[in-house]
Amino acid sequence: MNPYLPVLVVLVFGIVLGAILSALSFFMGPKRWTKEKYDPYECGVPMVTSAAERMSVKFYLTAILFILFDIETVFLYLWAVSFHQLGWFGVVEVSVFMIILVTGYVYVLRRRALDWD
Amino acid sequence: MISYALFYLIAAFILLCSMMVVVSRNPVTSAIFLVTDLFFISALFAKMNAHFLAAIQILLYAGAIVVLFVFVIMLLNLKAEELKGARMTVPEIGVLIVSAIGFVVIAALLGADGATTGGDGRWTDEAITAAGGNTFAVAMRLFVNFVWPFELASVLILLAIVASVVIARKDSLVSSGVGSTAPAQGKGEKGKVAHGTR
Amino acid sequence: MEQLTAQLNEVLGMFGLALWNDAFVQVVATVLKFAVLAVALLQIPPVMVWLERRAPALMQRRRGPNRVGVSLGPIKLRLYGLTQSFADAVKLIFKEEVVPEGAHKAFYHIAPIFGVFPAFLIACAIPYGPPIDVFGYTIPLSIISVDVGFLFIFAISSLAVYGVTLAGYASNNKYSLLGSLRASAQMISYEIPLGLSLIPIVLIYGTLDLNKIVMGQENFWHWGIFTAPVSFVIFFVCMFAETNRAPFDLAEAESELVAGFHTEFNSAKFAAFFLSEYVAMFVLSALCATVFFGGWQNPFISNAALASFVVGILNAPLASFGIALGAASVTNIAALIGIGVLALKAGFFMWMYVWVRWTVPRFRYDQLMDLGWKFMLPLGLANVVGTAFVLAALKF
Amino acid sequence: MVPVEHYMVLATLVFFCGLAGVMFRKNLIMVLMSIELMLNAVNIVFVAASRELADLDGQVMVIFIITVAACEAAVGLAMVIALFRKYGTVNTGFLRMLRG
Repeated sequence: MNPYLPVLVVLVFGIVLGAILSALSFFMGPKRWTKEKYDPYECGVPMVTSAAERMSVKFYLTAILFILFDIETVFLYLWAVSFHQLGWFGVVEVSVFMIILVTGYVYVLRRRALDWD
Repeated sequence: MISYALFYLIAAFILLCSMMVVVSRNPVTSAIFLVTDLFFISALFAKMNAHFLAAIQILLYAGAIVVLFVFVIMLLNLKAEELKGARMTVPEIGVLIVSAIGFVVIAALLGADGATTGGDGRWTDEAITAAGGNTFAVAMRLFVNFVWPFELASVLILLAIVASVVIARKDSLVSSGVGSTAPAQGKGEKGKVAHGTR
Repeated sequence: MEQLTAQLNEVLGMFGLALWNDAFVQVVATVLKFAVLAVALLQIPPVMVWLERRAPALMQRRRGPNRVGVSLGPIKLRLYGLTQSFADAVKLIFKEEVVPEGAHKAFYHIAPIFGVFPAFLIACAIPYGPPIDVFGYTIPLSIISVDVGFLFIFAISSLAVYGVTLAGYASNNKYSLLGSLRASAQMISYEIPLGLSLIPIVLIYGTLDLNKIVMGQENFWHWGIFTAPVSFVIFFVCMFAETNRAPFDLAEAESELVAGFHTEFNSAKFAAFFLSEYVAMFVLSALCATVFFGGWQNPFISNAALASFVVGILNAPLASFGIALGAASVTNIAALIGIGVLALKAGFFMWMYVWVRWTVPRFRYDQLMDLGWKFMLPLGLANVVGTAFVLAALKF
Repeated sequence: MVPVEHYMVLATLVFFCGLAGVMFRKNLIMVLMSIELMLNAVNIVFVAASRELADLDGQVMVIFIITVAACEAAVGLAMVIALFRKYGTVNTGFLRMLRG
């Protein structure tokens, strides 16, 4: 059978286990409603503004560079699997690939795009 | 028998999630539906013995690109209710369904019978497993027959790095209105921007 | 009885299965193996909580919990507080669930699920021991044996970011939103060095499949830590960062953001996040043991030799009861030894988590991100290139 | 073995979901997400065809498609952020401002 059959079985069990665990106390726990209990936790200080408040752009830049370097990791995995058959040709080919990407990385460092203020 | 049932089950889930991605109001909801959609598409790839692509689909798409979408949505703190009128109205959904079914029917009528010619026919399942597994076969194919596209892919990634860093930086040239003609206008621009992000 | 099996076969035939044909055995084996693994994984958080209380206490020359025990009728068993954390787990289930008003209901309930199921999926991908043979069927001990091995673990663990992000987004709380963004930014920026650190291992052993890598580490000097030491250093650091632990636990540090992304989650949902964190810790420790310390191989004596030695000893007394342990039991005992060895190694790394937590101060957030982007990533790339050139020089 | 036409029909329907998202949604981020959906539909066609014709080029193409999709999403969202910073909104309603 397809080697991914166990993955399907475990996926279903994992989600069911997560759902049970997540919903357990909703059924088993008591339900006593008091106003203060349901305010989001602000170390006791009553909430001032709503949760929606601007975040710095740094998170966004990290996510972008994460994608672009993740692609590089995927190509390196592909090369790592076929390394022994490709020999020096593969090594040269991938080092050109990496040189181009390292220039991108150096550019990011010099533009200080990833400096957390 | 079971592979038919499995295919139709996965296909139904894929279509359901794709519809929900397009129709749902809150962008984060549609992002999460996109993740489940990608999960089922990677299940489809695994069913077709494209094991490497199934892993890549989850790793790159669901684990990186849609994370970027969720980050941007949280960064611009889009709320569902802010997007009044952003929902798809019922007639639009109707147009979607009619055009989709129509296209399929017309394609069937014109006798489009899917892909039947053109492949080199070497890589049957047995050949792939004999050659050392799907990942190894794809890797050899990529590094031997697609050398130039592989190098150009890295140039494309470099270009994307430079572009996104230039456009998205806080004081980048583009977003601070320097590109516009008169500096005074730039200041006005700044005023408007401040007002804009209330 | 025959009539029952005939009916059963007819029902199963509809699914392309038949009683005891290959696919049916695989499904049954998967379900049983997952049940055993799930029970084992559910025991880890309480034991780890006890260790987190007891070990730092002893390190700081104070007594941690040492009274609570179990009294089985007349016998008073003093377990040094171990059962305390099991009681905590039960308490967490019966506490009231307080959903903060303004919280996004759907994501509030989905976030713990997104946290738990990736942890269990990658826990199944690790080879726990050599294959066992039961009733003549040889069953591999890793529940999911896909030929993309690492990539499967790497892909599913990248889904854990959603559990964190959704938790922050769903609870209508400024601090947990900031905490979840910080935690997810940290997790993704340490995912690249984690991925890069495993590439030299694939280069050396030539395959992504974990079973084959453990086979490749038969000889003690071929263990991952000797062939790719720099990879071990990077992997070891990223292990802590990926699970928001020890020096990298800024996102849920008490002093910074109260409890980070899971501030608003209480009772069972908090237990779900707790469980997923500890299971992820166990999986990364087991992966580190599998890849760098020879998985279920013990250093110098091979498992089979050890098993046959043990069977040799057991046969003498058992002969009196008329039970002779055949070849099948040798492989089964070798498997048991393998599981024990891997558990020992993974336990050592779990101990490292606790040990490092109480010795190394916490990073500031910009130091943490700089370490990830400006030191780990170049080190990972250099390590890949270095290994490649060394291997190329040696082999071609 | 499921005939390849079924995969083609599935891919077409998913493609049309994406196309509708691009045309009818007013939020730029939703437009970009629908484009990702269309690219996934193309991926399904490629893998189905590569399995039907027993030729691996389809799967290699999917890897390049994912690379292009990632770069496109990265730069696209960078522009969306720049536009949000300039016009304060992400709805396509602000395009009317470009009129001379």
